[in-house]
Amino acid sequence: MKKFLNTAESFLPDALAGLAAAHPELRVDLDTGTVVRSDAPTEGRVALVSGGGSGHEPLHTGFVGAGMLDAACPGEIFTSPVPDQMLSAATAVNSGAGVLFVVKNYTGDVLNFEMAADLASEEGIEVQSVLVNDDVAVEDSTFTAGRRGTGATLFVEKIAGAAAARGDDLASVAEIGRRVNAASRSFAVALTACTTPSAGRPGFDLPEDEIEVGVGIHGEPGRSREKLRPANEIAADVLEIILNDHDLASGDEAIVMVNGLGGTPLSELYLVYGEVSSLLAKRGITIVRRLVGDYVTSLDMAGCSITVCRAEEPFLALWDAPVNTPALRWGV
Amino acid sequence: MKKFLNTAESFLPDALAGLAAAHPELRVDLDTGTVVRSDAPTEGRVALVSGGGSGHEPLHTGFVGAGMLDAACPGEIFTSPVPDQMLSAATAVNSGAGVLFVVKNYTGDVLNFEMAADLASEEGIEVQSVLVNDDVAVEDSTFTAGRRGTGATLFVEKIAGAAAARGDDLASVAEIGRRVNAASRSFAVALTACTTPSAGRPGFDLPEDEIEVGVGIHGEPGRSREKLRPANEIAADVLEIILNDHDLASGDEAIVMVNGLGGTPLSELYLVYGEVSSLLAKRGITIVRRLVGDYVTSLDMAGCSITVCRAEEPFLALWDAPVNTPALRWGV
Amino acid sequence: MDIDLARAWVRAIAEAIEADKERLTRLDAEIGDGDHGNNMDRGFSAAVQALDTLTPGTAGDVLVKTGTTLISRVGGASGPLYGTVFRTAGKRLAAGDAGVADLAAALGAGLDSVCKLGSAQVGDKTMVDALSPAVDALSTAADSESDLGTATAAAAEAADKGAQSTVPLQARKGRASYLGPRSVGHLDPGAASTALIFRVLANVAAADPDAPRGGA
Amino acid sequence: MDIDLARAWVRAIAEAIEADKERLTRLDAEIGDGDHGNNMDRGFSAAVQALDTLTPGTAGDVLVKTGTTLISRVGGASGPLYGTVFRTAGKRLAAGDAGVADLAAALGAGLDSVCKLGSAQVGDKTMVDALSPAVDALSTAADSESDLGTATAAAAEAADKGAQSTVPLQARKGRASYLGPRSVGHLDPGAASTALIFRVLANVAAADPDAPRGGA
Ligand SMILES: Nc1ncnc2c1ncn2[C@@H]1O[C@H](COP(=O)(O)OP(=O)(O)O)[C@@H](O)[C@H]1O
Ligand SMILES: Nc1ncnc2c1ncn2[C@@H]1O[C@H](COP(=O)(O)OP(=O)(O)O)[C@@H](O)[C@H]1O
Ligand SMILES: [Mg+2]
Ligand SMILES: [Mg+2]
Ligand SMILES: [Mg+2]
Ligand SMILES: [Mg+2]
Repeated sequence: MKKFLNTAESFLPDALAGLAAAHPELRVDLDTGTVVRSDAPTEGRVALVSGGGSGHEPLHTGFVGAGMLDAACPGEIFTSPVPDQMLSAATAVNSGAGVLFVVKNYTGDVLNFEMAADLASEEGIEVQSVLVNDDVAVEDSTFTAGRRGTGATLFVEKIAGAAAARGDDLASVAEIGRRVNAASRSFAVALTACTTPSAGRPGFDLPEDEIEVGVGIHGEPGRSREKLRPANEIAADVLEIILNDHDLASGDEAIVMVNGLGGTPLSELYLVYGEVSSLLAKRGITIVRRLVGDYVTSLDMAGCSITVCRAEEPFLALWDAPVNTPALRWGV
Repeated sequence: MKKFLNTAESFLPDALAGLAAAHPELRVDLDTGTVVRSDAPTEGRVALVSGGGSGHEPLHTGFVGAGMLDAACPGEIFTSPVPDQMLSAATAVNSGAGVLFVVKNYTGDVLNFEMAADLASEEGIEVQSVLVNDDVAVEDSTFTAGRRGTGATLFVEKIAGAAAARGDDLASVAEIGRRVNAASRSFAVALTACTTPSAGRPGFDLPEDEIEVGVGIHGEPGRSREKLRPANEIAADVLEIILNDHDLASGDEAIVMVNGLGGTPLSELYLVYGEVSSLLAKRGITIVRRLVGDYVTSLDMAGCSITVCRAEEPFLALWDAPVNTPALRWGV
Repeated sequence: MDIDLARAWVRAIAEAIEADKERLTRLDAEIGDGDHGNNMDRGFSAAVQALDTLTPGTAGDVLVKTGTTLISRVGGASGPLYGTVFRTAGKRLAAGDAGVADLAAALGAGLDSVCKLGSAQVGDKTMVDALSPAVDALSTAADSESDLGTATAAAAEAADKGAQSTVPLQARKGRASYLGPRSVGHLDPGAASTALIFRVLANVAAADPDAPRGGA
Repeated sequence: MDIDLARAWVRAIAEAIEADKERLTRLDAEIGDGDHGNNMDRGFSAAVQALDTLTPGTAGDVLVKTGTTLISRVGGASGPLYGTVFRTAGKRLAAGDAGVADLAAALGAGLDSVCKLGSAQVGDKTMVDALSPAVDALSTAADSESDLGTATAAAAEAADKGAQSTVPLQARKGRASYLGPRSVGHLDPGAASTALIFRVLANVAAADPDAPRGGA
């Protein structure tokens, strides 16, 4: 394993210490395992708390700041955080207007956030949750744990965060978060496996000419293994899968993200975005906003995910609203 | 080779087509090989043009926009652009106030930019150049091509760009660019080699327990090969090399960048930043601004570079000035 | 089961998991995200530490403390799930020195709570596939008035078989379910850790000097 | 050298480089950035295309066009450097059918210009290490009034030797100089491509039906 680290055990606290040093505008608390806006709680505003396993940076810690998250709870690498973290975060950010938990749909995240919500309620904090489950690689049936939350998490955090910032109440912020999730679909392809510091070797072996199709963001294998193909074919296949599951139609507008999984250069992501953009144009779908870069990663995995969100009213205005976080910043 | 691409030959135009699709605010011209602010030329303002081999994204194309570059000239992967590109760019952005070329010190870049400057002068465009040579891994002697330009390029482009934006004349903008370069030092370490689309395999083989120390950003091997060490030791060694060459003293302020080479996760970069930050603090040097992320990359290379720039008057104010580009945005 | 035995059990789990951490993680890498061994190790070593400063009134207190520690230290799916098993079982085991029937009832309550929390049932390829037959074996042993050593040996045997039974199954819960048919042919890591927990219980019960040699 | 021979030379360079592209790139990967083969290939295939639409007045025009095409299509260090060699040599070779002495003088001017542009001298481990002895060989051949075939064969031989002489050297110019002592033991890619260019010149000169069989 080749990584910049001191010991595998200290990887997470050391990385968080670096985050703290780099971002004086955040309160990084290693004891409670929380990253909080230093101006929290924001009076009269609903607060957003998210979190999940670490290893997906900048998600979630890089999205803490004005117009997005009030706090993030980084778990161990690829392991959802514990309820105590979310309780600490909720306590730190609640101004009385209530707290929205943005939860990616994984058994661990769901259970830990549920327990945290119970604890927070017991302490008199009003909590609602938005469950993000945008990954169409997983069938949403009683035969699975349900669709995973991946790229749409950023969309939910940005748009619901903007709703909170403009003063919407908890029910409305939760409602818009759920609508963003419902309007979003994602799918990911990996060229290589990722290596966690503790495992010290790649989660799976992938021959030089094969890709994992429908991978998650935790280094778990995908739903199938296929031959490496030209980028335009991969993009077409992925979009086909996404749009088969989406009711986007010609004339619709979309917010699109081509997201790197950590080990893929920006030039390749732009190349994929170019393909996505012309494929959508052929279907009469207009991309009105886009992100191209590493936002929801899997450590050093080479690969990318594509997320398509229908730009319903009032998503676009909230998307454009100011945001000032380490990893997403505009309008400020 | 595992990359998102259609063919190795079409990699660069395909990636630039994606850049064009993603950034309607840029004029991406595949024929002239230029990426230009769509509002260029900016009346009465000195224009900045940079460029170099591709494969270092977001450098330079991602830094085109208000407050930074007016145009970038992307060469083939790791190959400096040709004079015609810089001439086209200079013609497109010159408002009459002159054009500053920001040139990284590589034989190819220097020669091609020089030829372009000659051609531009012949066409009546006033041109000055700043040569960036911050990489202390290379000895600056008659026995080498001189120090390479790496991370400090971003610093020069940002700070000189801000000087141009506030209306400084060409000589002053060039002067501040040269001062930024003189105040900056960089050094890079690679954990893996990178793979160019045309070569199709890594530029060098590196055993599982070794690192290349003092690598450049073109996949060239480093000045030595050493055993993999804990991140705090690597950071200490790199800072030692940088500070031995720098006249930074206790009480000084610095702008610091911990830059990923393309294949290294953000969490590791933050971890390294944490080490750098405490090592500098021990020496009484205060980091007043910092960047942590992928800014000057080498395709998919795992590794990082550290750049330290003394925050002289008036660098800080110019650093903080608004910038609105795909890869660097604040104050807008 | 008395306080000492409960403590010994948790300590032995921590040791066994530490020793077997890599296997559990490897199993999880195959059909999950490769952290199960670390998760369990982090949780049980924290539980051992927490117990060091606890003065429990009953064996149940030991298990409750273990469960709450797992919940607040493990994260992931296994943290809340195992935490709930131990916490629920511990609450039920409030009595002084619990016999086989008490233990069977307590762990049965733990099983019920985890099935409810994770909406899993036998055959979904989870820890439940090992836990459920182990609880059944304890109940059967209680009915036939076996001693703790015999009962826990039977439970360990049943948990082991239950874990092995997950190999041919397609996962319907947890991360492995994302793989669909690709999850077939792999041992579920949670079922493997449950089998280990019961194997260790049988070991500490067998070594227990206070263990009643006759019926429960 | 007449127009046809000049054209044939450039075409033959393009073919030879395309065939040998991977070796040049590999040499460059060892002590540079692994693009030399592609750079040369891009440049010379563009030059062949450019010549297709050119009606040159002299052999020199062919070389000038080749040089300007290299400059505007190659980039990197080799683009301006080789471009300048060909452009300068071509300007000097303005006369109709150039003999060995003219060619030696033209390429000598090319050598001077590239040394000046890149501030390189023999021994710096660059293309100059192959170009310089090749020019010397041509001059010597001119002095002894050899024919073009003999002269270019000698030049090819000298360029080859010159290229080989770069192996034990430590680079003082270009990208390889960054490696310091690590550049020792490798053939310089630019010297290798120069050797190839002269090898090809000897081949086309030998095959040239118009070639004077006697002295230049
Ligand atoms: N819904 C569920 N009900 C019961 N057990 C479950 C459920 N989901 C997962 N598990 C168990 O948890 C184990 C995985 O634990 P672990 O790897 O620690 O957590 P995570 O999946 O969050 O990484 C699985 O092997 C399975 O036995
Ligand atoms: N200053 C110089 N003078 C003469 N030749 C040089 C100089 N610098 C580099 N070269 C030649 O250029 C070759 C490299 O060309 P190429 O790989 O195409 O360009 P780059 O180094 O820009 O990638 C070297 O092998 C060397 O022969
Ligand atoms: Mg996990
Ligand atoms: Mg090059
Ligand atoms: Mg797991
Ligand atoms: Mg090269």
